[in-house]
Amino acid sequence: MSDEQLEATELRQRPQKESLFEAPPIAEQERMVEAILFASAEPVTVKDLAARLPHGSTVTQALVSLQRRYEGRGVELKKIGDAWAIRTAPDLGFLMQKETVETRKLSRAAIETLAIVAYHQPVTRAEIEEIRGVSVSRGTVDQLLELEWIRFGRRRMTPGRPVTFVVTQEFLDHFGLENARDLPGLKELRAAGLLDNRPRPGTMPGVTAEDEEDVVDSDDQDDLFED
Amino acid sequence: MSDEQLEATELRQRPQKESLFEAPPIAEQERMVEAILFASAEPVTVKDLAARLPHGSTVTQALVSLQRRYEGRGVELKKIGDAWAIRTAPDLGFLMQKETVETRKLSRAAIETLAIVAYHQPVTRAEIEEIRGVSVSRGTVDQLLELEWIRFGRRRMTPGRPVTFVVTQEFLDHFGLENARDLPGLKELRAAGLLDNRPRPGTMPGVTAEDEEDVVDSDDQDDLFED
Amino acid sequence: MADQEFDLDHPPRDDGATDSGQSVAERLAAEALIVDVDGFEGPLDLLLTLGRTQKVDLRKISILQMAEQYLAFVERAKALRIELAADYLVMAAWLAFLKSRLLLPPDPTEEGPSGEELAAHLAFQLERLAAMRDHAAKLMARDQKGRDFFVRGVPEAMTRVRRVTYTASLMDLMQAYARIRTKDEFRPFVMDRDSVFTMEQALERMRGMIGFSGSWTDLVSYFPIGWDGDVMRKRSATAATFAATLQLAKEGRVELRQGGTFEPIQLRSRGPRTVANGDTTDPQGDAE
Repeated sequence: MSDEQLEATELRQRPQKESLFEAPPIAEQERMVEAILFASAEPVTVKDLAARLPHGSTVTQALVSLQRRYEGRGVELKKIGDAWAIRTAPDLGFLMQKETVETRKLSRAAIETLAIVAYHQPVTRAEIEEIRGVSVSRGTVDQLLELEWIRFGRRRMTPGRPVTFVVTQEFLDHFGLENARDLPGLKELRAAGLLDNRPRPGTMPGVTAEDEEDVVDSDDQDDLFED
Repeated sequence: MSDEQLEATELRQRPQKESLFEAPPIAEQERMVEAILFASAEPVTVKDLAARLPHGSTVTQALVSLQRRYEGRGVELKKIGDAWAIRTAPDLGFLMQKETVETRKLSRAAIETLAIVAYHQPVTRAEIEEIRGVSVSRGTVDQLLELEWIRFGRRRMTPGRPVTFVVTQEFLDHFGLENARDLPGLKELRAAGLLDNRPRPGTMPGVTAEDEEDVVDSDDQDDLFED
Repeated sequence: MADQEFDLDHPPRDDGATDSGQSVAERLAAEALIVDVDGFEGPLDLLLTLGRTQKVDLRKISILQMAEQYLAFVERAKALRIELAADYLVMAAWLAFLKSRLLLPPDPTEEGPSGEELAAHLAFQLERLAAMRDHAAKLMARDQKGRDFFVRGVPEAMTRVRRVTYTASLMDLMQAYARIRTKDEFRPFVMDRDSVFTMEQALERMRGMIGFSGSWTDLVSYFPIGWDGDVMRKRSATAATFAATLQLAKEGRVELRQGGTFEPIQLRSRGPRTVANGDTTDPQGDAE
């Protein structure tokens, strides 16, 4: 069962317990979702939408219907993680010089670190350093944290319990990704074994932290990247 | 040369390169207008739109068509002066507010202060403090004023001309009283068994005079309770 | 193994110009790298650049050739007295070790990974770094918010109307008032007993008095002062005092008598007579 189906089920079940009043007709729900999403610069989660709409509303249905309505228009309805947002169609970016925000130019180190977090998440600082072959400066991580493109994930259950980094919803939103599985070339990288955390030969299997990490890591990654 | 001038120049120059091509079809112009209005922080004038759209575009026509498209939707295309903007449909404004109602019990200090005002009005802050035996914080009085349960009464014609506090109509409504005089006196409270007479730690139970009320009671109180 | 092939394909040129057997090309390459040593993000980055000069798929890269290039680079840097960061030197040492492993026939007594394994891992690291760089570029080439697509220009801030309603009931109010007004005279809750004289009080009073009355005395005379006027008070005093005398009679300390129904009840001390247990007392039927 996909997330969407699950959500739909949940939402269908709500009226039975909660609604004293009829939910508004679906067309009206769609208007409401439209108004809320237009008003917000940030993606709005399905849960939030449901909370703001009258009880018994079928948010997912309204979203799907709204998304269809905006197909091919100047703005589009985009799914970002478990949230939704209206964004201008990317092909019209050329009209928007006025709106373009001057973004701080990211250093090569920051861009690489970001990519490593995105493709390898959850990933520890040591792993990032292992991949890049240099130590990661505090500033680089700080910059990405500040941009809200990465955040701390769960600690790794290995000696030292290092923190991990994962990408955020803001990251997905910024790069127009529905979720981390949609990262360009992710499948190919996996297939080529380039996302493996391969220990350097000569390190004793089962003894080093790296090895343990390997086990946990693959689990976590499965969670993230596999349906 | 300002950015805008630059842009305008570019746009003027573009037709020379681009006039080989027809202006985009009206549907495409509509998309462009839609995206610009969506992303713009301020209403955009027709002139501005025309400057940003490809040469030969019929902005007004695109606007009319877009306005019709948004008719009855969750957002609408509105003319503000000579500029245009997308705004939430007025009937859905309620969705933009999230009202959380929190019910809190009034603090002990506040309820005691309120009670003193109610029983002794008009009463000065110094008097309240004397009766309570502790100083009354500014916050407590402010809170009661904000709740519109007490208000300033006339100044006392005594040295320093202190302000007095009295209870409000709002107070009477809230507590279901016609008049502050309807408040039962101490004896009545006791007779009705409403007195929570559990001894507080450190206070010795003992037989004391019953009539202390009269001793402290000011003339004001008499005013209140004796008609 | 690619490295072996490399050796066969590209035997060191015999130009005699170098003592380390490196080719002119390698030396030039090393010198070119020196110029830009600051441009590299560490040894792995440099190795990747060296690997790329081979113009082959990274998977087919000759690690040995690369190691030699790297070592030439470090040598050159030393000759030019350029300070290299420690990790460049660590990598150089490691590559020298790797090179020897790759060139020498494997020693079966030696533990640890083979040269090929080490080389393969280095190749993996390089390929992975290259892949991450490619994909970082792909990521940055995506449509980006604020550059290619845009958010709502006038987000309507969701006004969070937080309404706090304070509740207080009339009861709260009255209790609060009562609390303040009675806070210095708290006592256990009792019925208002202004007009109640308790048996305990009567008993206490009488115990102090009976010792002095050897003759028959009217019960009424034992009433506390001020308790014989008001009806309520008198009733209470009578009941309490009478009950107290019964108790005293039971204890054998007084005798009671009554002339007839509704006649005054009289009592007198039994003096220092033996105080017996309660059960030895006479039935006081006459008092009833």
